[in-house]
Amino acid sequence: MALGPYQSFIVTSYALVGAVVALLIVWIAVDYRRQKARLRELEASGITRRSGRTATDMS
Amino acid sequence: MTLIDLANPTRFLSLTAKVLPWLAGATAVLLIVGLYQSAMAPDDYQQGATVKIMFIHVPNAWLAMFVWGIMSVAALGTLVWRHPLADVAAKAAAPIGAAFTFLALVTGSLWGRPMWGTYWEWDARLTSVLILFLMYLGLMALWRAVEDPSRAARAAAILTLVGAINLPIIKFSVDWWNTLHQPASVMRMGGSSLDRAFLVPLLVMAIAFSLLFITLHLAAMRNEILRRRIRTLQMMQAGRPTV
Amino acid sequence: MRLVGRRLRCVRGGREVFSDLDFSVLSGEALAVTGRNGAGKTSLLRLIAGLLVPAAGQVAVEGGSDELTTAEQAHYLGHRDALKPALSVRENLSFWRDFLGGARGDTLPALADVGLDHIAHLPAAYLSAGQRRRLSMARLLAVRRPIWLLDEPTSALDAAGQALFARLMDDHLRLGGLIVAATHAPLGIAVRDLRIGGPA
Amino acid sequence: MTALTALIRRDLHVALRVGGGALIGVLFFLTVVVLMPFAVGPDLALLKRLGPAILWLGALLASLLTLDRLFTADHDDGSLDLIVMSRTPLELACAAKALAHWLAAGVPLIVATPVLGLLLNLDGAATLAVALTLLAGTPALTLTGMIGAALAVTMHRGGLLLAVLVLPLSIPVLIFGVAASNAAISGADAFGAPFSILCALSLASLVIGPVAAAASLRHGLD
Repeated sequence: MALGPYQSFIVTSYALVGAVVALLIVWIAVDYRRQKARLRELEASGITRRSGRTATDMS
Repeated sequence: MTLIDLANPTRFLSLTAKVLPWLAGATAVLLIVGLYQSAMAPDDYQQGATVKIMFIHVPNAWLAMFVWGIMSVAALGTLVWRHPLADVAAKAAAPIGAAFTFLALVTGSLWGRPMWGTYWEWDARLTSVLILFLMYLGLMALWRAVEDPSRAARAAAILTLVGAINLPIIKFSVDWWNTLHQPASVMRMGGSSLDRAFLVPLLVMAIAFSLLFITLHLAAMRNEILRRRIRTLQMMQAGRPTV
Repeated sequence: MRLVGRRLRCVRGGREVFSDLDFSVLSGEALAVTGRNGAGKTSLLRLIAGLLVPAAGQVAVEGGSDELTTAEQAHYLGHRDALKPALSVRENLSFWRDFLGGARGDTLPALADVGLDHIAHLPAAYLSAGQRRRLSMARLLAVRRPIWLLDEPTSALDAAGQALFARLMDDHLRLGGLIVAATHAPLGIAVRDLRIGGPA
Repeated sequence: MTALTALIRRDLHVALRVGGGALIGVLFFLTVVVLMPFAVGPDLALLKRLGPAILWLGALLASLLTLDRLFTADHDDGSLDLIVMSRTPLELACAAKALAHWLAAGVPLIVATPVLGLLLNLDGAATLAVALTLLAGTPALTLTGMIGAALAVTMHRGGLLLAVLVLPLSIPVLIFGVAASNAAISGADAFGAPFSILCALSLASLVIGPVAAAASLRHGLD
């Protein structure tokens, strides 16, 4: 695949989009783990929601 | 599963848990197909290979506006219907929308450099997208500035709606402002005049990016719901009698 | 050591708040400054803390450190809690401990003394007024200073909090500290009264 | 030293956490610079010529905007009383607060400069020159602005009064900052002379700023 004289521009834009999207995914995944861990910590210390269900309960 | 059911954050979480893997998978498949097709697409007779930037630029630009639209609907949900998930949706969408807007600007500028000979032109379309980007950042700053999310939600909702009304105005005023000084740069790729060889990969990429947004948005909403639960639990913890 | 004020005169906003005020507090002694609103209780504390300059007279510490000013040997617990809502309970306390030159080490014991150790990691924004006051009190424990200047120290505290604070003040006095407190309510410890501004 | 590092760390934490204003300054900077072409027109040649001036003005206004809360926040929650009373010299505490403010609010402006340089059609060397002058000059803005912030506390008036007090003080910084950037761009004049003066201004304000701020805090408390 020949990209012509402006190859670097094309490659840079694709790489940048890839990088930013990857960053978004990583951020959201890390955030999810952190929130989960903190919820578990809170539950371990005996705090529950008023409804009596556990906060990590997904069902 | 109706909208009423979705109002319950716990139901929403369980639905998200079921749907997310499928969405992520579909996004990945479509992205791969889209990237393959973009790579195989022929060169444009005028732009050469740089036309390939279009396949990622246009979906990002489309999402930049689409996400603001989603946030506007969510803002209505906050202000009018008081839907409990509306401000969660609005807050979670803002950073993702800002990222897509940023990418639209950068890929546009990388496309513009070989085509127009400059990275940046104070052209109507570019300028209004830049202002959109600034508005995203302002909205994120607003969310960050107020510690209590339900109070921040109303302010952010109003700002989002004003921004939604303002965007076309900005677009037109910028058009008017700029044409006084210099002719607007013509985007050669008009949607309708596009050749099938470009149109198909572009559409696939657009759908793939939209799916990507929905996946990220649902995941970010889930994080936000958990964050609020933690906040409530911590407040309860603080309120327990000290021994 | 002894904290003395001689012929103090305080003028604020062109109005004389009090004049010719004398007092003296010994180690192990607590002075309760009483008087009607506007009599200058807070002003007196701020004069001692060096936050206000007296129009006449002086405040001195006898038998304390020669190199340090009165303010530098004192803790001031004012109306405002000097807490940052964005920082956690523990971060707030360890900042003041480091900034005021307290001994390095865990801040948890001091938090436990005021009954906040179970929420050490929470942002101070989540605390109630009484809890914020308790956190400010922890500052007095984390850094040792002989002189405690307390402005309405028990105002936001519940009965348990007041009893706790009385115990802490008692400990401080027994270790040779001295206390000057502006107050309306009884502090729960043996005090000497200093009434300013005439009868209420 | 522990006391000062603790103060710097606290101020940085407060600025960067939820509710902190560190990034608002950058956002303001971006917005001001983006507004400029609407006022002067999208003529790239003109923007290129005005670029350093626009960037400097934007940085000046942005650093002013965030300086407002430098002492008032501590005054409002009572921290300032304890800082004044402490064994740490107030001058050093002021300098530490200025450093923390510069790290949280000044450095992001410098980081944002290359992007804005692109928008204003400045080439790489010119953008670098502006960023360099901002790096040398923004400490002076923070440190002189701090005097105004301290005065604003003692007068119980923030915001606009601060602007009125501080803007005239920043004129020399503005002159030499823009002069140095323009010299680097045109290449006609020597870059060194105005740049050295800019650095000298920052160093001088490093001495004057904390001393003046501490003095006005000490005399103005009540």
